Amino acid sequence: MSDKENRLNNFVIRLANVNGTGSASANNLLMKSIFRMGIPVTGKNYFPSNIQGLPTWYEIRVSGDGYLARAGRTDIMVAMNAQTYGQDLKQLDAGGYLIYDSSWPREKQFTREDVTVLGVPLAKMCNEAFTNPRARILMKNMVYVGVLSALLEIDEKVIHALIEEMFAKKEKLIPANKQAIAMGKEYALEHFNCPLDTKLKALDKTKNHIMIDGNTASGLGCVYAGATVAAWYPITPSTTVMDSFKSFCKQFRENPESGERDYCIIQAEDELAAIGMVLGASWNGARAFTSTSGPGVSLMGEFLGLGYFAEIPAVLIDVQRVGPSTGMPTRTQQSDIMPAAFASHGDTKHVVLFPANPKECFEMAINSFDLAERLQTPVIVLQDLDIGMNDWMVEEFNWDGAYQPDRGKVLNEKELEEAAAFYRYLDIDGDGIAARSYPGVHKKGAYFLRGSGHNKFGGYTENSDEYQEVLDRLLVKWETAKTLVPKPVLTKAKKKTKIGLISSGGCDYAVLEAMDRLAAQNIFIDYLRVKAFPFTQEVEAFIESHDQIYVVEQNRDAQLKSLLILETKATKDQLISILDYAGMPLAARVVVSAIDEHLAKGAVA
Amino acid sequence: MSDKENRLNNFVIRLANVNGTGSASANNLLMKSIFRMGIPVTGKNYFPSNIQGLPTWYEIRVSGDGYLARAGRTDIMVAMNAQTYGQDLKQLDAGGYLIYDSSWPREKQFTREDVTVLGVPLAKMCNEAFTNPRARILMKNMVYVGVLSALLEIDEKVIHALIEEMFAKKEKLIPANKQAIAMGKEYALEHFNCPLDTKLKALDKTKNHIMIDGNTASGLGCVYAGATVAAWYPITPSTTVMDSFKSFCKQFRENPESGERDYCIIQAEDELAAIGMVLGASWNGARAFTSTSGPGVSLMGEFLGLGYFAEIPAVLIDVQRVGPSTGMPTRTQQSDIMPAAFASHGDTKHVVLFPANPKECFEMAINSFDLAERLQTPVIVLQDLDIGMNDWMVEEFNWDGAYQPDRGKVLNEKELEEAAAFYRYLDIDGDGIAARSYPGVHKKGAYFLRGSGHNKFGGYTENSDEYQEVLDRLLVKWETAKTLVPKPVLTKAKKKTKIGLISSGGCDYAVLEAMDRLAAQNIFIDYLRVKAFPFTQEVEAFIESHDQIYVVEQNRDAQLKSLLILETKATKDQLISILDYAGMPLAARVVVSAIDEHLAKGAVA
Amino acid sequence: MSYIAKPKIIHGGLSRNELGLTIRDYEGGLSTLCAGCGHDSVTAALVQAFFELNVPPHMAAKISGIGCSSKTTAYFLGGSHGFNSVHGRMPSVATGAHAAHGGLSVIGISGDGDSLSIGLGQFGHAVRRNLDMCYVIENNGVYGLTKGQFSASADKGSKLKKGDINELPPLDPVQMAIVQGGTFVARGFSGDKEQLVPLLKAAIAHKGFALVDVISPCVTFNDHTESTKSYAHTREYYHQAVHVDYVEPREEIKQKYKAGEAVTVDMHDGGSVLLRKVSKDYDPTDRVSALQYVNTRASKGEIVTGLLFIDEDEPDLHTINRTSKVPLRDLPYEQLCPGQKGMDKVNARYR
Amino acid sequence: MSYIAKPKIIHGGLSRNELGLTIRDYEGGLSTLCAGCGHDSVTAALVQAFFELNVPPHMAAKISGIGCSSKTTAYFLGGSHGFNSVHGRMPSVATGAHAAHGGLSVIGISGDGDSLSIGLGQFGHAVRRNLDMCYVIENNGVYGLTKGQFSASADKGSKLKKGDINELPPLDPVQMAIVQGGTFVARGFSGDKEQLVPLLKAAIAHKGFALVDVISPCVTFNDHTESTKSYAHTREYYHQAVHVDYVEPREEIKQKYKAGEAVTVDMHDGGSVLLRKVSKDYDPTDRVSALQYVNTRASKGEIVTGLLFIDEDEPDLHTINRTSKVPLRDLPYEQLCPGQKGMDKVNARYR
Ligand SMILES: Cc1ncc(C[n+]2csc(CCOP(=O)(O)OP(=O)(O)O)c2C)c(N)n1
Ligand SMILES: Cc1ncc(C[n+]2csc(CCOP(=O)(O)OP(=O)(O)O)c2C)c(N)n1
Ligand code: SF4
Ligand code: SF4
Ligand SMILES: [Mg+2]
Ligand SMILES: [Mg+2]
Repeated sequence: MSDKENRLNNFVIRLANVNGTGSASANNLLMKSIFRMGIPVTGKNYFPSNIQGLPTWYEIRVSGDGYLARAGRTDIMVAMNAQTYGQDLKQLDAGGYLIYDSSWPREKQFTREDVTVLGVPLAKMCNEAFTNPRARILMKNMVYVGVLSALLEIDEKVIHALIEEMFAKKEKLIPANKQAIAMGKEYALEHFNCPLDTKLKALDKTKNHIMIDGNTASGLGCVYAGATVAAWYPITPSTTVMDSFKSFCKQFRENPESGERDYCIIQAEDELAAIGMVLGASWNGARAFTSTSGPGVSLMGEFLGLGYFAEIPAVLIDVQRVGPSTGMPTRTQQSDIMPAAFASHGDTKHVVLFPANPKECFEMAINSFDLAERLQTPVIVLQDLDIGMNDWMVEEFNWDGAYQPDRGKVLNEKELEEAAAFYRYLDIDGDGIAARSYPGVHKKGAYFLRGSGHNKFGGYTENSDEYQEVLDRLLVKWETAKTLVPKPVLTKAKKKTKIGLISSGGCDYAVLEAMDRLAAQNIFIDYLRVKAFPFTQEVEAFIESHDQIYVVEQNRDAQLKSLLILETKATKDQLISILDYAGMPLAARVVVSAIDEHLAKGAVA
Repeated sequence: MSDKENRLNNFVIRLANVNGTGSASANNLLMKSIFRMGIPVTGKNYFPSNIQGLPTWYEIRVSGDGYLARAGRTDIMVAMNAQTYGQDLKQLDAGGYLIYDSSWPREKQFTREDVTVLGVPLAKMCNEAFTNPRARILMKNMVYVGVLSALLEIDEKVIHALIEEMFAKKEKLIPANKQAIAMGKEYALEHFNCPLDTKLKALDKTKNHIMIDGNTASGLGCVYAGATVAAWYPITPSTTVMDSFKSFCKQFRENPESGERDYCIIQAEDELAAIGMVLGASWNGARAFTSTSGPGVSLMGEFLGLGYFAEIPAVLIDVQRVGPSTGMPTRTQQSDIMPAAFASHGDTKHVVLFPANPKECFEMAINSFDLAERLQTPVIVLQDLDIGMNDWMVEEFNWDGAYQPDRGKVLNEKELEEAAAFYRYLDIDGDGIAARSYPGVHKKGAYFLRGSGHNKFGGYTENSDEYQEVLDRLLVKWETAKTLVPKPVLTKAKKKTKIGLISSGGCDYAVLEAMDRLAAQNIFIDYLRVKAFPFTQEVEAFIESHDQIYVVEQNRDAQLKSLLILETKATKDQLISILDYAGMPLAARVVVSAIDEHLAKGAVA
Repeated sequence: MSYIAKPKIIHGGLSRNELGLTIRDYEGGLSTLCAGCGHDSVTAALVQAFFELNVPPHMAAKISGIGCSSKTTAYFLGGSHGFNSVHGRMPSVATGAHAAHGGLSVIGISGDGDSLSIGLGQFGHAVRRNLDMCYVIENNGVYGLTKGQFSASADKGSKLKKGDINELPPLDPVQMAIVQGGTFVARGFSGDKEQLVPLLKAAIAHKGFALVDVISPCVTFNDHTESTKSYAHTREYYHQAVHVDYVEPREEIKQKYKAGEAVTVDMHDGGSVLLRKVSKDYDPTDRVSALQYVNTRASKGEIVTGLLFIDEDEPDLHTINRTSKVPLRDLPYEQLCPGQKGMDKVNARYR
Repeated sequence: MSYIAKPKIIHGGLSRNELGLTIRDYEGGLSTLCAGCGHDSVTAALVQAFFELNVPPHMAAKISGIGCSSKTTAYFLGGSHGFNSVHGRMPSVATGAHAAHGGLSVIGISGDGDSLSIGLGQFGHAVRRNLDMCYVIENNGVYGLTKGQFSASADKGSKLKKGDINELPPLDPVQMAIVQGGTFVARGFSGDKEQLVPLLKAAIAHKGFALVDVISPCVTFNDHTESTKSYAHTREYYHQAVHVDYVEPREEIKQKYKAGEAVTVDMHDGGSVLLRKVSKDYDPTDRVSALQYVNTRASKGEIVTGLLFIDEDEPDLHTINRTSKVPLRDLPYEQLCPGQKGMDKVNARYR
């Protein structure tokens, strides 16, 4: 919790809006202005599973120190939604500021002594200044940004530049927007003590950085990976992965003269069809992927098992929302870990990647194709909604021009021509992977792929030994996978310690912040962030060298911990769960207090 | 392995046929005759995933001592299939007998010194005796049964009685079949030294027993459970569950006058629809179920998650075949344990039952409805193909007239009328279960069911606390489930021991036999057969009281062991896997040699 | 925004139906859809239809899939059980619910995405089974809830706001239902309540599967000028092929029409449907004729509406199954369990 | 039993096609189907069609679902890649495969269970997308591989050996495909190879989705007297509505017909299809007319066969997508990756 002293460049603004009222671009403008002032910042959108009329919140964390996780506190509340006013007021931390539309009187019960309430007659001001009814609604948002620009001391030039970029294609909207900003600013300067103690001061910490969401980065990664076929069915919160892929393909993969496209995106009739298309395309030699969320993964189970057993590459990006069932489609969770790892009936295991930020979303999109083709198996990228849908500050993307995709063992025309014989499932070099061939390349390459029992030569079988030989080889391949998947990231404590912490994906920001806070309490913990399943030897080594390991994850059933127990040498006692799964991104305080508590108990016992 | 001395009532006959040639009824006649002679016996069908023309085997184990698992040996081979002759000859144990059709000369390479070959010109005999071409094919089977009746000394009266029962509705076929039997018998008496050392002697051990397969018993159980709605999609090896339910419903649930049916069976368009229908029917107050196999379970994932989260009873009988993917549809495995327990995305856990024999298939069909309705959740009965599709000797079924179905917490018209208010998801008594209401009963009962976020009052929510409250209550319910599911069966060793063994389902027969064999080697092991997931306190107690526990199961990835590790206090070291998963039913020797080997290693180490 | 609460106070002047209920008793929770969404009008029409049909709310069962359209089951018949299932699978849930108790009035709400993309298979099979239910597709040519992608009912040449043009032919639920053996096939428009209410009433009264495909514009994503599912476009190409009046069991058919002008079809509930055709070369009780008519008009870009085909004589699921008169879920256990006597027979068979 | 091996020896006298291949080069593994199964005849017709069309075997891709019918992809074109996928989902796999490389001849084999029950949705969407493939349904009215349950194509009143009678209307893939925007819709009979081979050839040559629904009796479960999918019944109610001849690109159309008697449709591969109609009141190049004709005849119990509808002008999936001429899977990585230059643009956008 912040106290008055350190609110400079260190606070949280929460903006309570109604969805469909155009607040998104104003809020984004606000966040982006701070970023352009060189101050580390994140913006999170808590939106309803609905199109118009329900409450939505935008949360901006400003952190000069660069902590970007959900803070779990609110210093400034912009309460624009009458429906949630009471709740919003309650959520404001003591000492905070509440900005509201004072055009109408507030209800009495909604007051608090320990916060400062700043009323701005937003509706009145806009009704006076603008005539178009839609503009009257939209401009209220710009006015409160103006108010905040005075209260927080946002650089006006930065705001103006951003407005000009925003409306580059609709230039005539620029003056009105600037006017609204000015109205807000003037009102604040006139009526309030500006700036507040909670305010900004330009830094130089965002140079060479961009603000991007994970899904956009994933789509971009698929372009750079050389994916050409994408099949999908719309579902929140993964839809923007495909939106991104499409928009970058339009930008980079269309022949400006002929209009020819070097990609094919198919909006499938459902998720079963989408993954079927991916398998068909991969079998036929294209890099192909789909994106979906939990319900889609459930529907893809049968096909994923086929991919595993018949050894077809496939990439699936699962942007995880809150389950089970339809759950809360616009809230974050990490509850598809086990379902993804073991999707499908029978003995199946899938390679899973856990990106922790948009940069990794980009990188792992590329990794996933390399792994899927090298290992000839489905690879699932498990993205948290919080990473996928929200804007994060990451280093600029740079491209390694030397990168060449790893297409795995694929025999080309010449190799097939020269081969004495080609057997699809014959592992020659002991890594558990046999060479494949694409249709239409050479007559010797023809083979028959099936999800039913087959022997190592690719023939149909109901013979026990032949069947088992193939199934067992897949375990050899699993061992190979362990050597190929991305290695974990180790963040060593400042002091040597036997206490460890393992986490993955979107928990990273909060855990890193928590580690610092704990260190300040003289609690030192080594932190290992796993980036993939199966676990590599580094994970084993970490487990071996720590007596007690916290496993932090965002699901109820300790799914990551379960995988660690099942697939590493970790003993059950060694691992202690810290679970947080109510749909909000993880906050450092959750981790800190869980560890404090656990250690305190241990001290007593 | 048997030696000459003890082959009296103790041997295995294997009959190698071509499918579609009518061997099934002859083989069944043979097996049934032995049963009627009072000698314990089992019959197993190893059939191809095909309708006509491929190899199929029938295996009869005769065991005066009552061991009914697959023996893993062959004492008498009836080699009727030219395609597999070589393989069949090889499979015969030394000292065994090979019976073949000597109408045509055998190929030279197919001979062995250590077995006795008995040629019978079956085709010739039938071509001479019968004129109808189909009869010539069919009767060959009856002739070899006749041959065996002489070699093994099968009671002729028993065979005749069975033939009369078999053809009760086609009486005119009786003489020809009896003739064929007689032909075989005469030929054998004339040409061979009858009886063999490998032979039968009537006992009194099958009184009050029946021979029935697990799927038939399951279907019957659903009738006795009071299930009225069934929805399914055909799939091997579960189809006969629904065939059985249908045939018993026809027998017991149709009004002979009006033709009115007290049931409704819907052949759905696929498995997604089948489980959807079950959920719809259960929600509307009927006992409803579906039957399927692995691929169907994969397809049902999304709906199962809805059932879990929205708390709708449902019964699913999964007859497990070999996975992954299409796998080997006519071979047995236990590889849907984890996929069933954790079906669907998000944090879900399902109640799973493991019947070990047809009697339990019957009982657990009933349990499953009681549990599903009491716990308001899907219950999955995991049957092994070997139990479901093969004939087993079990005690006659008796019906407890006092049984009343447990319909769980359902408010009736009067209760609703009197209730101040009704909230679907409000747990009043702390067992994690809230009362439900059926549509059409009372206006106060109306509620809105959804798989999206809901609070305890049944209202839609995207609020973290409200959501978590509901999700956490499901864990309370999970604890309640542990107190309600069937308790495990403990078979104590003759001597006190710290070594235990845990297994489930169809492994039971082989494990029991193995325990006896190990005891004969002075190795004493307590054996606990779990009947359900989640595990009850008895399972915990067993784990606590044994240092070292073998976990025997028929899958590659140690799925039962994984559940034990994740959901009990067992340590990982404590559990030692014995895995057998190539599609054949478990044989005792596999268990014995694995344990012998493991103990030997331990002794050395 | 439609979240602004309508007062739930019953005005003295509100008329009551035969059950003594007012129309308010047929309303549901507050809509959270966009202001102007066509679906809200369908909701209102359903409220009216059930009110006028005197269905006790608790005797109806509302079942839906996922989508803005599917959400609407929460906005009408607050006194009924509702089941908001999973995407595209409403038909199967409805089938099971109806199997358990054939006496409830099953009303299924779906969208074009829900029924024609992911749910295309279940839709066809519900039609084929002649499941006794009223099946409403709130058809807007897009996936509203996931922000406006084309659905399979999008017309060729229709353009999204973002610029994408649909180049695939539309799947027309009306034509498909006729071809798949549907027994009641209708199309309405959310903007024409006068036509929609009687269509819905007839559909609810129909014994068998009654499809009502309602063009229901999505104001947020598909109501612009280049859309063919907009209010404006629908109004322009809208063609009422058959006027329908549902006549209550006790009511008399008052209007008289000349021969050939009107057809009366008796419904299983004792009421009847009066069909007034606009076009002569078309018989809505003849499948071949209906299909030809709709297909021809559709190929010309016309949006043909009305009760386009009806066959009141085909057996529904329960009739085919010969299900007991007492709803299955209400049969006493004693009647369902064969007891020891049954067991003896079983044992004898397997001995 | 069909497992008895045919010798793979090439007789000196076997004729060779333009590629110098004999018909044996188009055969596959030995069939494991029941002796007499209709599917084996379809397999033989496919072998012939590909042979006559001079398709290099490795340039075809065989894709199927699950069922006896779907197994047959292993029994023809042993020199092609085969993909025996999961039940009912062949269309999606074919879609992906075709997306990756539009230059392969995609041949999909399915059953009535595979396409009309579990696969009904995918089937409809493949039709709608005008996926360039030849889609064969080996239609026997039952699920052969699971031992003879009714499928959704079973006719009303058809009876199983065990006595069950089907009381639901059949789903007719031909009518559905016409309604769903199909561009090539044909029906054949496994017992009439003379008709089937040219139908298949035309279907393979068609640019777009070509449905060939083949009545293919299941001798084991559905070939008895009370079946409407038996050899005998099909022969009796069989009606050739349109004779079709596929004419190779270089061949000349030799026969001459009177005006109105025959229609020539030019195919995208340069060949053409010659249609001779039996009935005058029917134009197989007009969707409305074709639908009406088939629907009318079907309602009378007739099994109408031939190339029932064709439209060679609709764009297929790749045309709509404007996919590059070079197959996607063969594009060099350098062309696909925007490199650092692209990255700079991206960074600029998100700064
Ligand atoms: C299995 C699954 N896939 C995708 C989604 C995401 N989704 C929700 S609604 C919807 C489409 C809704 O379209 P439609 O049925 O036309 O309803 P509308 O919103 O247009 O009324 C989709 C794709 C989902 N909920 N479940
Ligand atoms: C998901 C799934 N469900 C069910 C099955 C079982 N199954 C195999 S083939 C088949 C039906 C085949 O019928 P059809 O497509 O008509 O082929 P036919 O055997 O008649 O040629 C079924 C239900 C399966 N393999 N997979
Ligand atoms: S998005 Fe479209 S369909 Fe959904 S509520 Fe808004 S207007 Fe209606
Ligand atoms: S069961 Fe029927 S469909 Fe299958 S192979 Fe035999 S005849 Fe053909
Ligand atoms: Mg829609
Ligand atoms: Mg079939």
